[in-house]
This record gives sequence, structure tokens and C-alpha cells, in this order.
Amino acid sequence: MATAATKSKKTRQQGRPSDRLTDEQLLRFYKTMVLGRKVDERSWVMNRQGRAPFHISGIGHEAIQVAAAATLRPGYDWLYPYYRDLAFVLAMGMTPADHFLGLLGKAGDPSSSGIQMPSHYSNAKLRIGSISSPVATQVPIAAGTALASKLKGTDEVTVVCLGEGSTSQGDFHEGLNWAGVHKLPFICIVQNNQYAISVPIEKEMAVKNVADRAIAYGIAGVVVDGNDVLACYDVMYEAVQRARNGEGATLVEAKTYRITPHSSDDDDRTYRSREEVEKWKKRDPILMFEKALFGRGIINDELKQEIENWAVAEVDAAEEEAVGAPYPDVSEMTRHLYGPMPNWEED
Amino acid sequence: MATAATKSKKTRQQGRPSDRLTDEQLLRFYKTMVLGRKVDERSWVMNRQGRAPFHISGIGHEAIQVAAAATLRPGYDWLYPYYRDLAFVLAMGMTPADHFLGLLGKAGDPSSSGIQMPSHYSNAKLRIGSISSPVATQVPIAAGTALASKLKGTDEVTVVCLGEGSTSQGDFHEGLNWAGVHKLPFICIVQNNQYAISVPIEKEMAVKNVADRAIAYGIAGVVVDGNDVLACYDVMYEAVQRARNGEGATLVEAKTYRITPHSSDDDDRTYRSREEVEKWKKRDPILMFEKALFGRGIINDELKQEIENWAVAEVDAAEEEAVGAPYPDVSEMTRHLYGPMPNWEED
Amino acid sequence: MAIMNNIEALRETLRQEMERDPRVIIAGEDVGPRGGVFRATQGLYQQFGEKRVIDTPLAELSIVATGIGMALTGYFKPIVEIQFADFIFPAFNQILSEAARMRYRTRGDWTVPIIIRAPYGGGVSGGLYHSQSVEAFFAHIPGLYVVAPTTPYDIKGMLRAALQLDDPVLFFEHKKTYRLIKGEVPEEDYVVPIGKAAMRREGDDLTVISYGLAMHDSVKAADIVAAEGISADVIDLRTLRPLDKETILNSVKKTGKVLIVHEDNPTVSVGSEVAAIIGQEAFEYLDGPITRLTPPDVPAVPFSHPLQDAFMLNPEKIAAAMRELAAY
Amino acid sequence: MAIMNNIEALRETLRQEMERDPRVIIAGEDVGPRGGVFRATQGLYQQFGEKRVIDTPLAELSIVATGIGMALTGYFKPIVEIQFADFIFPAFNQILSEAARMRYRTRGDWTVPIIIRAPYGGGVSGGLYHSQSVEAFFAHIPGLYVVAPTTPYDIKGMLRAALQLDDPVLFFEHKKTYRLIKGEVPEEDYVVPIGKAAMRREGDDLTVISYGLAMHDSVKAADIVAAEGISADVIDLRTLRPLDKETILNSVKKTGKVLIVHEDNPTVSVGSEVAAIIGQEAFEYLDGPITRLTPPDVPAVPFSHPLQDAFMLNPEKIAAAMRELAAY
Ligand SMILES: Cc1ncc(C[n+]2csc(CCOP(=O)(O)OP(=O)(O)O)c2C)c(N)n1
Ligand SMILES: Cc1ncc(C[n+]2csc(CCOP(=O)(O)OP(=O)(O)O)c2C)c(N)n1
Ligand SMILES: [Mg+2]
Ligand SMILES: [Mg+2]
Repeated sequence: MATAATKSKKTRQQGRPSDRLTDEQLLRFYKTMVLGRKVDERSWVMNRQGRAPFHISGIGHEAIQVAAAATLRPGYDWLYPYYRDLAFVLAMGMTPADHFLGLLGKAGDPSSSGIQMPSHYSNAKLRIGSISSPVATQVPIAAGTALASKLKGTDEVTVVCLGEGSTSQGDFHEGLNWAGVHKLPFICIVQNNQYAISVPIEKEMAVKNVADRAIAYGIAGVVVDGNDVLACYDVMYEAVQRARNGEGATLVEAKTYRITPHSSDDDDRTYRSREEVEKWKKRDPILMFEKALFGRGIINDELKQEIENWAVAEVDAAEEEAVGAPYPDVSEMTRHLYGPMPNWEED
Repeated sequence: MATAATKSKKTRQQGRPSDRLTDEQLLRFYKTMVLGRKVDERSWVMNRQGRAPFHISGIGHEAIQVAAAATLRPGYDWLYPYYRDLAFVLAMGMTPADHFLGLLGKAGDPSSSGIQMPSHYSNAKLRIGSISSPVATQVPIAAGTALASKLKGTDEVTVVCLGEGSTSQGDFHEGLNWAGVHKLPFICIVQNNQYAISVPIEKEMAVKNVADRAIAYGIAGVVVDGNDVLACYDVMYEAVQRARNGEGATLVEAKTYRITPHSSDDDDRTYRSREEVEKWKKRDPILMFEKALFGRGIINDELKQEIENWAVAEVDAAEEEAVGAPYPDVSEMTRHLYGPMPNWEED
Repeated sequence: MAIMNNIEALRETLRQEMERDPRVIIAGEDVGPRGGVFRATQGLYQQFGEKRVIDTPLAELSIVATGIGMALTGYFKPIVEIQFADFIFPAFNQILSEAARMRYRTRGDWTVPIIIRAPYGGGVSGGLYHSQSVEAFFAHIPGLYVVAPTTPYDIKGMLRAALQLDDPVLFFEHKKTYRLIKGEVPEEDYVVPIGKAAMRREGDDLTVISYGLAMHDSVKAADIVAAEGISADVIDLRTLRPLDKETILNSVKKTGKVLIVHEDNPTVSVGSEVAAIIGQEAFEYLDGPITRLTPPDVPAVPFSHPLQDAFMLNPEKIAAAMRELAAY
Repeated sequence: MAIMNNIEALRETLRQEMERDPRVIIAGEDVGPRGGVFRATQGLYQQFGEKRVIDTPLAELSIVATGIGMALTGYFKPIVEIQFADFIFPAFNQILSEAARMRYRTRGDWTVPIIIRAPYGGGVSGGLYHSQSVEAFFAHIPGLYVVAPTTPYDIKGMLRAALQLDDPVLFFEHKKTYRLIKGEVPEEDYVVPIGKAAMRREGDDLTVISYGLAMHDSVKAADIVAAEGISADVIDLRTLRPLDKETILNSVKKTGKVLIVHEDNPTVSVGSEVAAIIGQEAFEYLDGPITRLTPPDVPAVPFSHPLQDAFMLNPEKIAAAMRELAAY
């Protein structure tokens, strides 16, 4: 028995999907992660300067997000992201300017034209579902979308993200139950950063792995190092294959850490030690991936600098665009409540 | 490994808690089951005669209910029953008249004086929580009660019941999660009768055993033949011990079958075969227990008849009492909305 | 033209619309082989199969949420059934925070064309949790349509209208009227516009504004007092959000007196809103207090028969209130 | 007598009541070491320990439900915190179907003495889901008390009053007032009775009825128009269920004109109910339309600053409405 397990693991490792990624693909991952990070860092700066009232950060979460995006077909598969998925939505086709326009509540914000808080991404053309603030509501909605894809006979896959704390909500349970009952082309990615704001995971649940919850729904459950982009890619690749082939749903738990406070309104020093944060900074997914890329000779100091410069230039331009963009007209407030009424004849 | 498992099973079987039950105790189990059955059957008759507008039945569910009750301390431990728990509440101290008074909406109904539908049992003195109709709401409420017992430092145990279909509700998930996080003295009994009204279990969930859901909460999960009263006793005995000793919560799945239609408003011929029902009638928990008692020489035909006569006499008297009892006064409708206001001084 | 009761009109309209539009699908508890606990979907599973008539897990939150998720794709127009309106509350957050807000928060980029059907109302020995009127909660929510048709004609016409909208519609059906109310239903297609009230009786002395079962009782009450020389407009609101202010105000301006009648408890209700509109916009035309008649302000209908009878409105109670107001 | 802002008054009252009564316990998201996202419970975990200040899983349904289960035992008086009122809806079914109904359905055999605290309201760049006014939903529900104190004095007095009740209390705190509104808070014990409104200004020309942040703006508006010779009663409802009909009707009977002002969207709101009560019970005293002033009937406050500013009420908007009504 032990032998079989080892063997299958070995086979998997030898033939890891990430082994088939080209250098260009790997570089693209890296660039997207760096871009996400720079957009995120700039948002913090704008907040601290009093130019943006609120920011919620994805720093530290980039590996699972960028890896997952790479296994999907943007505009074909459906993504229900959550508020930390900046790098995810960038990888799916949204832009830094899209983010900054939202950050500043500008009319051009494609997610909601400034109606919603920042980082509440949405884009129908890209099939990126609209994020609302109440957590976990997106899980059963995503199950419904996956069911529609299946009933329609397509091979679309639906991916939904949330934090580990949010798995305590009934919505999570109900959504995953549907995914199991209907064997849906559905992947639920739990970005387990070990805290729900200040509440540590031991106060949220009594299981070691969130992925163990998959058993309750008869679906596959996988734990992955959420800071290891290639491991994330492998796990997501298999989950997508499973979904695409009609073999059912997967709960992917990406173990990671929120390197920043919960949001710009939070002060995390009240509930966790600086040592803990510093320890995790050493496992920063970008640093880890950089090391691997250096090791494989895919980047060097020069290229790294070039990429940084490129990212900063992108961010500068996007910020400038957003800052210069107009606010929505106040008449917008009462628009888009209902669609136009059909021109019914009186009866 | 296999050896260890077998051994422990054997040990358990040799020293089964139910082995220590006296003949009188076993007879009491039997009598309560028969009484519950007779009250239930009479309720059907009263409904079919047009004397009771609604009845929802526990027929077939008596074994787990009576066994569970026997492991609890009435009036000390807390019970949150559900609408099929007629035999359970009888075993905890409610009476056939209590049931019939509710069935007819009479003022003397201790559960709600005719405010609620029948079988929505409640009795604060007996620590039987009030049943409402929306399913599964009682699960997290029961977790709260168990938490109170624990925080207070008592060794009270809280038991909550629901059907397997109701485990699809978010309330179930959230309640069990609390039970896990706080290692509560809490037992959730799922009476799995394989249908939620007409919906078969395959359309409700993709797991073979509801008890598998325990894994998602870090609590114990046990499957038991819900029609075998002694097996139910053993499982409940252990779960109560675990709870009482501070070792945490248990999810008990009692596999059974609803021999009747869902309620007096249902017609189960539209969704399941008569053969299936007949098959399960052969596994009627009362028949099965009777056989065991005959086998052990604890009852004979004479005693059986005596018990039946006793039960029928009880039911006759209770029905008569309920039929003769007054309806609530219409002034009751606007009472008991709020408690009395303290006599505050004006500020 | 066939004579049908409300449940037949509902079922036949569902069938016709499913035949017409393959995007229409039904989901809910027991809607499949069982055909729904009120038989609203009887025969549809057999006709359209399990991919279009879906028996769901017992979980209203996800019945609505998966409906939202299906609607978002544009592939389907889900009609989801909440078995009793009393059980819609687990889904409240999904309806309010997701369905009702999607268009507004995405500026129309995403829309949620879903119909949520729910049998409501008392008089059926349903007790506290199988009798509630729940419309007030939803009528408060921008982004929702809330309708409550209670004639077979309106049920067909408003269900067809709802299917033509691109926004979520709460479709409340008074369960006591399912078999009680009968009427003619044309074979041909027609819609009853959402947002338009109906004048069920016309008169000059006062206006009765109602909906649901109480509207049918109000019509009977109007017949009773007509014999005594009191003539009344009886308005069937039919749509509870948005309210048909024009019909309401025109009638009140004509009669100068208004009696608002509904089964829901009075505090912060649809009746409160109707009263507030009239108090603000028809103030100068009023010849008497804006009067409301409802059951007492208690949670819902008690089970016990004497209490249920005392709770429910009826033509006599309404006629008495009409007489009093007319005499003011 | 100390000067405190609203959040300080709240926190100090929580502390005092926990010191007085060991049955009082607190549960909610981030209420522990973090002291709550608005710092309402700051220091309480450190003082009372993790058995009395409980950080919960992120799940409002069960935060309320476990609170109900604890209250039922009689061992504890739970004060549970919903982090933002916008997130109370997952718990809606538990509040409505369980907490609010328990006494009624068991004829007082079981009761649920629980306080559910929830910060609500806009003006804080919270966007659609961190700014909502949600009181209308709860004010409709028999069996609940709904309060919305917005002065430090009232917060202490009404929290103490709520703890003396044996029924569920929804305790809504306008988050924009947490640090904005300051006032004197006596050290000694007192209660502000639940069910009693407060007269914040007195005058003869019209009555302004309000609550929450809008009440503070109404007082300012009354000051503005006073300089122009318009004098007004300004009523702070404070308790939204049950409404203090006596104070409302007495004032309206005196002034003959009424302006109802609140931040919640207007349709089927607390303002509708106030208008309906006046239209029925003070009809003969009215000299002008029952006027309502609220933000537009949209889901909640948009995030973008110009929109938020346009959405929110302010003294100028209210003063303009007062002038218009006074001139009627
Ligand atoms: C229903 C609901 N309750 C509370 C909140 C407030 N809130 C926002 S994020 C958050 C913590 C989420 O934790 P987790 O799910 O672990 O995700 P993370 O932020 O750690 O990525 C809380 C409590 C909310 N948004 N929605
Ligand atoms: C929230 C809610 N939704 C729907 C119903 C209607 N209903 C009553 S019992 C029932 C089926 C329950 O099935 P299960 O949980 O398996 O219990 P069983 O009746 O089989 O014992 C349904 C759908 C309800 N009572 N509550
Ligand atoms: Mg987290
Ligand atoms: Mg069942």
C-alpha cells in the first residue's frame, strides 16, 4: 500500500503538468505576480497618502491566483473571485487601470463605476463574476453557473475563491453540496491565510485542513502550498481536467499567509506577533518563485530589474490614468435599478 | 492494523452498554415504542376522520428515539427534537395527552397552546426545546445551549435531531462547526429515512453516509442501524459519555425509513414504490425488537397483548381528554408577544 | 376560454412557457416527480425531464443562489420554487445582497433574470410557519419586482410578463386561493403588465386598496355594502413593488376616503407605504382618515381553529370598516 | 460627569454591565483581542477573558443562533455583535423565525433575552455593503424590540434597559456617529426606557420626526430655520419598534405639519409606518401633507465620493424641506 502511494506520487512528480510549462510561460507567471504586487503596493501608498479611502490587499496570495488563472480559459470559463484576487483578475485580463479606477471610485471603473468599494471586481465579458462584500455568497452562485454550463452541454469550468474563515458560512456548505450532488465542473479555491481578520484558524474550525471538508460533499479535496506557484499550477491543472472531463468538483486549499493587515482599516499588531509575519515574509511567493527561476537560469538580475521597471511603469501609467479620470455623475445614483420595461400593451 | 480494529470491535461488542440493560429497562423501551406507535396511529385515524387537520408521523423512527432518550437525564440534559420525535418526547416525560392536545389545537397543549401546528413539541421544564417549522434552525441553537452548559461548568449534554435532508441547510454546517471548535457536549442525531418528502437521498447529497460529514468539523461520526434499538443505545451511550467527559461532539446517523407518507398532506405513491415500503415494513423497529425480546424470553404473547391493551387504553384516555378540552380563547392571539416591561422611571 | 382555478392557471402557464422557451427551467424542493406540494408543477417533470425540472436539496439559500448563478450565464431563465414563503428567509441574504443588487452594482453588466415563486398566506391550518405573509420585507428592497396576482387571468398574464423581464421577480401566490379562486383564462398569449393595479369594482364613496385573498374578500365586502348604498372603488394592487401610484392616487382623489386592507401584519407593511403615499400626495383630497384594516400585529396565523378564524380577514370585517369610513 | 463619544459610551456601558452581571457575555467576529473593528469591545477580552468575550467563526447565522441557544438556558445574557448591519441577513431566519417567535409560540415558556448589536448607516466610504440602514426589515417583526440610540447618554441608558428585558433586542448603532457625536454620560446608573421617543427641540410650526444620524442633522436644520422664524419640534424616535405613538401624535396635533426624515430608503420603511399612523390617528389635525425626506430609493450608499455626498442627508437638505412645509 505504502509502495503504491509512493509510486503514484513519483509518477505524478515526474510528469507534473508544470514541467511542461515553457520558459516564456513561467516568465509570464512571474511578471503577472510582480505586476499584481506593484499595483497592490501602490494602492497602499495611495491609501496612506489619503488619496484612496480604502484598500484591501492580496499581497502574499499571488501564487495560487496566477497559477489558477493559467489553467483557465479567460472569457470562456467562469471565475467568481473574492476581494484578494487582484493578481487573479489581472491574469484573466483586467488591467491595473481597472483596479485604480475602482480604488478611486471613478466612472470608468469597469467593475461598478464607483458604486462598490475597491477590489470588488467584476467583468461580464471576461466572465468574471461581480464580488459583493458579504463573504461566501459567491460559492452557491458559482455552483449554479457550473450547473448551467453542464446542463447546456458545454465544457466550461467554474472557479470560485474565498478565504478559509468564510468556509464557516452556510453558503459554502450549500454550494459545495450542490457541486457534489450534480458532479459539477466546479473548483472551489480556499485561500487559507490562517486568519479571518483577527480570528485565528483554531477559532474558526476544528479541522487541520480545510480540504478535509470535501469529504462531506463527495468531491475531491487537495491541499497545496499556496505560496508555491508551480505546485499550485499542478493541483489546479488536475482539478480543471477533472472538471472539464465531467469527473466532478474539487476543493483546493491553498495554504498561504496574509502578509499585510486585513485592510487599510486594520491594525494587525493587536492580534499577531511581528515574528510570525516576518517568518512568512521569508516565504513570500514572489521571492520563492524568483529563486526557482534564478535556479533554472530563466531570470538574472538584469531581467529581474527590467521586469520591475516594466511593472512600475505600468503602475505609474495606470495610476495617472485613474487619477485623471472623471467621477461618476450624481445622476448615476438612481440609474441601473431595473432594466427597461417591455412595451406591453395595456390589457 | 486490521487485527486491532477487529479486536476493538470485539471488545466493544462483548462489553456493549446495552448488555447491561435489565429486563425491566428493555421492557420499558418496548412499552414506550409501542405507546408512541399507538399515539401516532391514532393521530392518523383522527386525521382521516376529519377530526385533526394535520398529522406528521414518527412511525418507523421509534428505535433511535427511545434508545437515545434512555441515555439522557430528562430535565437535566437538553433536547432539541424535530417533528418526528413523538416517541422521543414521550420517553423524556411528555404524555399522549400532550400530543393530542396539540393535534387538536387545544388550550392545554403544553407545547404552544394551539399556536403552532401539531408535533411542534416544547417543554421548558423538561428542557425540551421548542420545535419550529423551518428545518435545521435548531442545530446551531443547540450548539449555543451546549456552549452555555460548558461555559457554566455543568456536565449537561445537548442532543439535537433532524432529518438527513435537512443537513443540506447552512444551519447544520454552522452548528456542527461550533460544536467542533468549542469541543461541545453536543450530539446531533440525523434520522436518515432516505427521503426529504419526495426527494431521495441521492439528490440531497453525494456521500454514502451522513455521518461522513462529521470529518468536516473535527467531531466523531457514527453510523447505526436506526431500527435496532439496542445498537442505537450503544452508540448513543458512547456519544453521551464522550460529551459528558468533555471529549467533544458526535454526529450520529441513524439509518431508518419513514414507513408513512411525509405527512397527512402527502401522497407517497407519486414518488416511491409500494415494494420498497413493504420491504421496510419488515424491518419495522418494533417488530425487530419484539423478536429479540421473544428470543430472550422477556416477552411472550400474553405480555405483548397486555402491553398493547395498556397502550390502547392510554391512548383512548388521552384522546378523550384532548377532545373534551377547551380551545384557547381568542384573546390569546395577541398575548405573549413580549414580557412585561420593567417599571422604569422616566428619565 | 377555459375556466381554471389559480393553481391550474399557474401550471398551464408554466407548461406553455417551457414549451415555448427552452431556457425556462424549474428548480425547488419536490417539484419533480411529486409535482410540488401544491401540485403547481404536476406533470412537468414527466414532460420536460429532470434537466428542466430539478428536485433540489432542502436548502433555500442555495435554491435561490444556484438560480442566480444559472441566470447570470444567460443560458437559462430559472423559475425557482420556495415551498412555503415562510421558508424563504434562509435565502434572504442571497435575494437582497445578490439578486436585487447585481444590476445596480455592475451598472447593468450583469443581470439576474430569475423568478422566485412562493406560496404565502393563511387560512389553511398552517399555523405560524405555513401561513405567513412575507411581502413587506421584499417590497422594501430596490432592485426587486414583487408581485402577488390572485386571479387565474392575472397569474398567467403576470407570469408571462415576469419572464420577459431581465430582473428578479418575487412571485407570491396566496395558497388559500389556489383552489378557491376560479376564472376564465384565454388560450392565447397576453401579458398583465407588472406595475399596474386593477380596478375590481368602481364607486364613489370610498376606495378600498388591497391584494391577495383580502382583495377577494374586499370585493365581496363592496358587494355587501353596495346593497346599503355605499359604492366603492376596489383596487387590486397585484404588483407590490413598484406600486401603481397613478391608480391609487386617481381613485383616492375621486373618492376622498381610503381603506387599506391586507393580511400581513400592519407595522412597516405594504399598507404603511400606500398610506404614506396617499398622505403625502393626495393630502388635499382626503375627506377622512387614511384607514388600515389588517389582522393584529402578531407573528402569523395561529394553528388552533378559533384563533385562525379570529385572525383572518373576511367580507364582514371589511364591510364594517367600509361602513364606518363611509359614515365619517 | 464624563464627556464621551458614542463608541466610548457603548464600551464603558458594556464593561460596567459585565462587571455587574456575570451572565452578560459577548460574542462576535473580532470582538476578542482585536476589540472589534470599531473598537466597541476594546479591552474587554483582556479584562473578562475568552469565556466571556468570544471570538466566533465568521458566520452570522450561528452567531445569532448560538446566542439564542445560550439565552434559552437562562445561564447567560448574550450580547452578540454583527460586525456590520449589512451582514445580518444570513441570520435573518434565526432572528425572525426563532428569536422573535419563541415567546409567542411557547406562550412564554421559553424566552430569548438576547441583544444583537449592529453598526449601520452611511457616510463612511463603505459603499453598498458597509453603509446600509436595515431597520425597516426588523421593525416589521412582532416579537422584536428595535432601538437606534445615537447619543452617548441614550446608548448607555438604552443598553442598560435592553439588558433588563427578557426579549430579543436589535440594537442599531449609526457607525458615523461613533466618534462624531459626543455628550455627557453620568457615572451613575440610569435607564432610558425602550419605547419612548425624545423631544430634541421644541417648536410650533412643524414636527420633524427622525432617528439616527439624520436626527442630528434635523436638529441642526431646526437651528438653521429657527433663525428664519420657523420653530419645530424635533422628535428622536430612538426606539423603532414599538414606536412611541403618544409623543408622535401629541406633537403632530400641536403643530399640524410633519416632516419625516431618515437615511433608510423610503419604500415600506419606518417612515412609511410613522406616516401611516399619523394619517390614520391625527388626520383631523393635519394642516399639510405628511412629508417624507429620505435618500433616493436605491439599494444603499454608493462608494464614490460625489455619489455618497449626494446620497446622504444633511442639515441644508432638511432645512429646505422644513421651509417648504412651513410655507404650505
Ligand atoms: C457575511 C460577512 N460577515 C462579515 C464580513 C466582514 N469581513 C470581511 S472579510 C472578513 C474576514 C474574512 O476572512 P477569510 O474568509 O479567512 O478571508 P481573508 O480575508 O482572510 O482572505 C470579515 C469578517 C463580511 N464581509 N461578510
Ligand atoms: C427551511 C424549510 N424548508 C422547507 C420545509 C418543508 N419541509 C418540511 S419537512 C421537509 C423534508 C424534511 O426532510 P428530512 O430532513 O429528511 O426529514 P424527514 O421529514 O425525512 O424526517 C420539507 C422540505 C421546511 N419545513 N423548512
Ligand atoms: Mg483568511
Ligand atoms: Mg428524511
